[in-house]
Amino acid sequence: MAGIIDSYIPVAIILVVAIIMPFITMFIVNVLSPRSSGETKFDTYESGSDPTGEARIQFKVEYYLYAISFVIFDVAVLFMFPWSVVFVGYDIAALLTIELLIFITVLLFGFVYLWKKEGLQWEK
Amino acid sequence: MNIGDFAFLIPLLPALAFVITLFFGKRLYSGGALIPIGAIGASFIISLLITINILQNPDQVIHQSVHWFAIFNLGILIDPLAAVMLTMVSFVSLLIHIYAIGYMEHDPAKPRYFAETSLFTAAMLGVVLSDNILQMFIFWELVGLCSYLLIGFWYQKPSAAAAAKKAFLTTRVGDVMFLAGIIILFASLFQAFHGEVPEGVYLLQFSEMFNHIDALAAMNATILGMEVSHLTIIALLFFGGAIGKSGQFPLHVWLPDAMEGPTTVSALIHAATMVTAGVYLVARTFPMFLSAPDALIIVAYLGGFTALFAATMGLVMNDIKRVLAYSTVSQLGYMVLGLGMGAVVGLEAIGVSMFHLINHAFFKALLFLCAGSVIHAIGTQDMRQMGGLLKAMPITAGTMLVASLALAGFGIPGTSIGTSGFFSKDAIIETAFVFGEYSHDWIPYIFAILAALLTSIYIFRLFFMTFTGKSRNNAKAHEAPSIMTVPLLILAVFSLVFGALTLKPFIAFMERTFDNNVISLNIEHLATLGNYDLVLEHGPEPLFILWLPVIVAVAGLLISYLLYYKQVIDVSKVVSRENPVYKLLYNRYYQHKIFTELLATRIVYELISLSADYFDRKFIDTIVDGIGKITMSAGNFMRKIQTGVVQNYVAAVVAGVGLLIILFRLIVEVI
Amino acid sequence: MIGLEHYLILSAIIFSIGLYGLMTLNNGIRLMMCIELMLNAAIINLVAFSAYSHDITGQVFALFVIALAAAEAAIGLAIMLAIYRIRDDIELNEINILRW
Amino acid sequence: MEDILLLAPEIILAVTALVVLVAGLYLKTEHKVALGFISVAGIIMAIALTMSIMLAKTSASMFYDTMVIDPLSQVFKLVFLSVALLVSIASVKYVSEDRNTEEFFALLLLAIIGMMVVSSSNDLITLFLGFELAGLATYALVGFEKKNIKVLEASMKYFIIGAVSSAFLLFGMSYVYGMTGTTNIPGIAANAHLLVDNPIGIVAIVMLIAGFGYKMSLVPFHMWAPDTYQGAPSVISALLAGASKKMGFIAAFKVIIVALIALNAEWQTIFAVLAVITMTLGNVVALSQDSVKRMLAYSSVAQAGYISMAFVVLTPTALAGGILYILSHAFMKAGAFIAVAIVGFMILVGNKDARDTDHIDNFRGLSKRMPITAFALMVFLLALAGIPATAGFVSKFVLFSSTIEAGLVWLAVIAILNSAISLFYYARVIKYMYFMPTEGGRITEPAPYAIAMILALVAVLVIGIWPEPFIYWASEAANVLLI
Repeated sequence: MAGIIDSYIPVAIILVVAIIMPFITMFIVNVLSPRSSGETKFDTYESGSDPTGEARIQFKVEYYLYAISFVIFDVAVLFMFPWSVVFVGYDIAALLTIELLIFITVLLFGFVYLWKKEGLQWEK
Repeated sequence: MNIGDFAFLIPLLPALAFVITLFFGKRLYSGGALIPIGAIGASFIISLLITINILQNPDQVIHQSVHWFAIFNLGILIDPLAAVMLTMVSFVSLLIHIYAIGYMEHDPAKPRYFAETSLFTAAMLGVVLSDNILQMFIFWELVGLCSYLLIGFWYQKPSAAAAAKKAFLTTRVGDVMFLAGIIILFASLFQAFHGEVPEGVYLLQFSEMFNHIDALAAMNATILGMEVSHLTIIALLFFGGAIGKSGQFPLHVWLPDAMEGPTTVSALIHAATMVTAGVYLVARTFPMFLSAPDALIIVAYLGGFTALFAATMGLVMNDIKRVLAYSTVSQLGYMVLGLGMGAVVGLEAIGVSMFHLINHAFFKALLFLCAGSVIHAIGTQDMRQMGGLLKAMPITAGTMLVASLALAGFGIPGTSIGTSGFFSKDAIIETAFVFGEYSHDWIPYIFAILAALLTSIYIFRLFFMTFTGKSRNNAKAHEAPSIMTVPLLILAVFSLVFGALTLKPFIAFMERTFDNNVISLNIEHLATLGNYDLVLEHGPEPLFILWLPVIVAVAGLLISYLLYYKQVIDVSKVVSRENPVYKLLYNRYYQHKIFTELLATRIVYELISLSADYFDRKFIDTIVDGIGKITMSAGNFMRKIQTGVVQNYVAAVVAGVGLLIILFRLIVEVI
Repeated sequence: MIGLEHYLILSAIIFSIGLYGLMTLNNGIRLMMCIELMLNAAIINLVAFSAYSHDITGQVFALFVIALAAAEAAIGLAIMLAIYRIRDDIELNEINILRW
Repeated sequence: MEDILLLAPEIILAVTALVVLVAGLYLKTEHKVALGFISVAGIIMAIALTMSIMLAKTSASMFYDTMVIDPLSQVFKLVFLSVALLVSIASVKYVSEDRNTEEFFALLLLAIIGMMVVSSSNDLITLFLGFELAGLATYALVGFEKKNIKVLEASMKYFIIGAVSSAFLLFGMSYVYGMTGTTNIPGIAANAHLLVDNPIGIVAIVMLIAGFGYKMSLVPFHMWAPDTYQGAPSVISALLAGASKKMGFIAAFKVIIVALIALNAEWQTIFAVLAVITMTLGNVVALSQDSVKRMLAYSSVAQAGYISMAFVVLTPTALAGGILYILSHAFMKAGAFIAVAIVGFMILVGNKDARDTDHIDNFRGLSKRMPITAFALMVFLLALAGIPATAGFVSKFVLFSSTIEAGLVWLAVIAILNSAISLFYYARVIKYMYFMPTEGGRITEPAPYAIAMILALVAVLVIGIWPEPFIYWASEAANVLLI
């Protein structure tokens, strides 16, 4: 039991440091930084052109498309995990290989479709 | 080759004619009218030959059956009952089709008309020759569908479309009852077989149904604390179907409105097809009624009441076709009453009732065709604008007189002189007398005799208003072309002589319907199941009773003659002195209105007719409409639940799950 | 010791949070997040049952559900995006042309 | 390996879907009509194979007992494939000018594969996967016209309620798995006593009913259905009402009747309540609709109520009646929606920017403008109302009479009364088509639409006139459910 707890000591130290660190840095910044006050102080950018619009900008729509495509393929790979677990233990390697190839082929079709439909192009 | 092998052609030929006329009618003479006429003519000839065959040898009825699906079959059963019906339907329909060539001459939609009437006839023939009740129901619905299309034939008129819908939906109420009856019958029979039906036995065949009446009679259900035989439930549900189709109270409301179609369609509906289907259904399943306690008594009362009620309504109508419509309802009431008399006279009731059905078909078709001829000539249906047509249209007037005499039942008792209506209607009235004599229940008889008086009054009122007096219309009336008058004359001959020729043999023939090589039943035994005491031999009725219907008919004629021909009470003069302009413009019109309001209403109408009319319009219609309106507004309210906001839908799902869990919990507790 | 019932309670709470959100929130993306919460609650159930009954089926099921959830999110996002392109917002409570 | 061949219909459809998808990339928009033909060919092959497997009465289980082939599965596969055939034929016209044709057909085929997997599944995992595959594909199909806000709204509602319901379903399944320790359906049936008297068991069953009830559109889980059916493209509404809804029934048959038969006393009562509420609400609300598609949607809700009576009665005849009803309803409803699609096409020919093409006013005088469509639609509506010589009558008759036979007269009476009400709103459309004047001229139906509609018409009439083989196979399928 003691061994397990011992092995977690480094983690505990990192945790403590991580919690303390932000406060320390904030304190140092507070002490070191110069201060001035004035109207321009509250502008988004003290120098340069006046900001227009809101600070909360929206992502480009393409970003979502990218994200969706990524998630789909990412999750599909998940199915290779059980496959690889089974692969070692049983003597049906040939069949399993064929099965995975079919799976990947189907995924490939999806990929080709996405590509050809210009789903991977950032600028259209 | 036996003629019976061609039986399947009887409904098939008109059905084929429907298809051909629908697609090629436009290019043919008179909208392809000749095709349905040929087809129905052929059906008529086959039916007639079969009828003659069966007449000669009533033991050999025609029965053919093929497997359909599961434990159902398709089949043809032509026994005396069906044979007579088939002949009548095809014959009357044939004449009406011929007449329609002239009547529909100027209508652009002739092909559609002839196609639909042909299908209508085919469906009715199908109803008649079905050997099982499911197939009968299928044709029954087809009849309803065709009536919907035909009543709404002139759909440019909103009233026609509304009438079509009313007819369809009102009869559907009856149809639903009929279907429920079939389903209960099927389930009960299935139970009687303990779920194991041998190969080749089709439960819903009439013969099979009748063979298991004993088993059905043994089954009881508890409704509102009362033990009711399954048989009574089934029989009354079947009767519900008949009420809808045959326009019995309170589902008669569609019939008068059904006048919105062409007059030939009205003739077809009222005489040959459709309305007779209900009476036929009861006659066909008569053994079930006979063995169901109380069923026949209810039938008798409802029929009698309808006969009287509709006759009072007929008195106040001014539309010529509406008078005839109420007359049909009233006469159908007689037929149903006749069937109900089976409680005492047994199978004779079928003979009496069917005899009236056949005779009624002749003279009612004639009445409608005459009315059509009149309408064709002067272009209105309002009797207040008719009059004095006797000279212009002698043939129509003559045949109409014959039909009216037949409807009112003129004849000399004890001889074979008399119109067809005399023999058949008086037979029903006499049976009602027998019923009263043996069961000491005189109400049906009183209903019947009062209705006979009113019948005579309203039909001669119609005759005098239409054909006598001065013309109240500018249209130049002319006699119809011969294509229209020939059917009138043929029908007139039948209306005159058919009754005298055939009463006794007809009744004997009808009784063979349930005693032949396919269906053979022990009627006394069935009657004991239904707790009816049959009186199989009843002697000649007292002379007074034999004469009473005729006396009543003559009295009706006299009353009408005095009021509408002689105008012994001319109220118009009173009116004219006060308002000369009115006199000038609406002389006759006003006279009749005043007459109705001042005199007649005081005596008869206000007491009976108008209250009946009021009852009909306000109460029955309100109930029928009201149910519709309530459901509609319920629908309007409930649709608002659907807010269109998806979050609310989620809430509904959650609420549903919550309620179901509570319900489930309760069930677990209870069990 | 953490037992099966703790997982079940956790998953029930997460499921309920998801449901609550679905009924009260308006933004389409948030609704989809709530749906993901509900699916994940079910996944917790599956895995917990699987672990405590030493039966691998539940985890296989969970694996499939994860993939399905991703696909569902993809389609949902696509629909929300299409709505956004037309309406410039995805306040779902304002989309009620189809009703009654 | 032989077993795999029993799944040949699914494999063919999957390959067709991929081929269509990739082929679409290399075709110009005007040549994409070919994709429709490829899909139709694939579906016809699948139908032939499914039928041959069914007629051989093969029974097999495969993939470690997660999939089974039996009459039940094959009958339902044929229902799905027939609807898919109708929809894809009609869609040849519907998507003819769209540049995303390949997506449409691929999604359609995938949806059908999902439904077929459900009907073959013998395990909660495969069942859920198939359920979701069909669901996901149809979400996208409903939102196919992505520039049309109505379509998107329909899709959004369908998606949200669908996702919530699948969460419910999955949650219920997780409890069932936890209580019985297996996801195999016969295995659950063997261990179902563990669910009895267990509060979690109750929650699980209700959640399962909610999950399936959403696809079956039982009240109160039906709320999405009218909106979605109304908003979706008509051909897709045909798919939803004809096939997707039926998938809910087969899934419920498998999970509730087969797996949870031990609790039948409880869920029979629940289904009795749901059936009555569903048919009554559906019919009553349908009375006051002006949009024909919405009216059909409510009618479809009501029909789901009738079919649910099979759960309550639970005799072999009743289940056969329910399955027959499912089959008939698939054709009647799909046919009716395709007819509405034709009317929509007609209105759009007259006015490119017309909205609410399914409004009842657009059906005025249809018998003059498009007699074939008017006649077919009339037959479909009469069949839905249960007029004899149509499929609707036969299936209603079998279902209702089995209900009375089982002693549930009150339920049958409610159902019969309901079917009487239903005629009012069907008759209204017929009245508009046949008894209302119109100014519009005559228009010829596009061939693909007409072919699909006439196929459905023939099916409705054949089942109505010669129901013998259909009843036989429905009973064979029902026998699988009650061993």
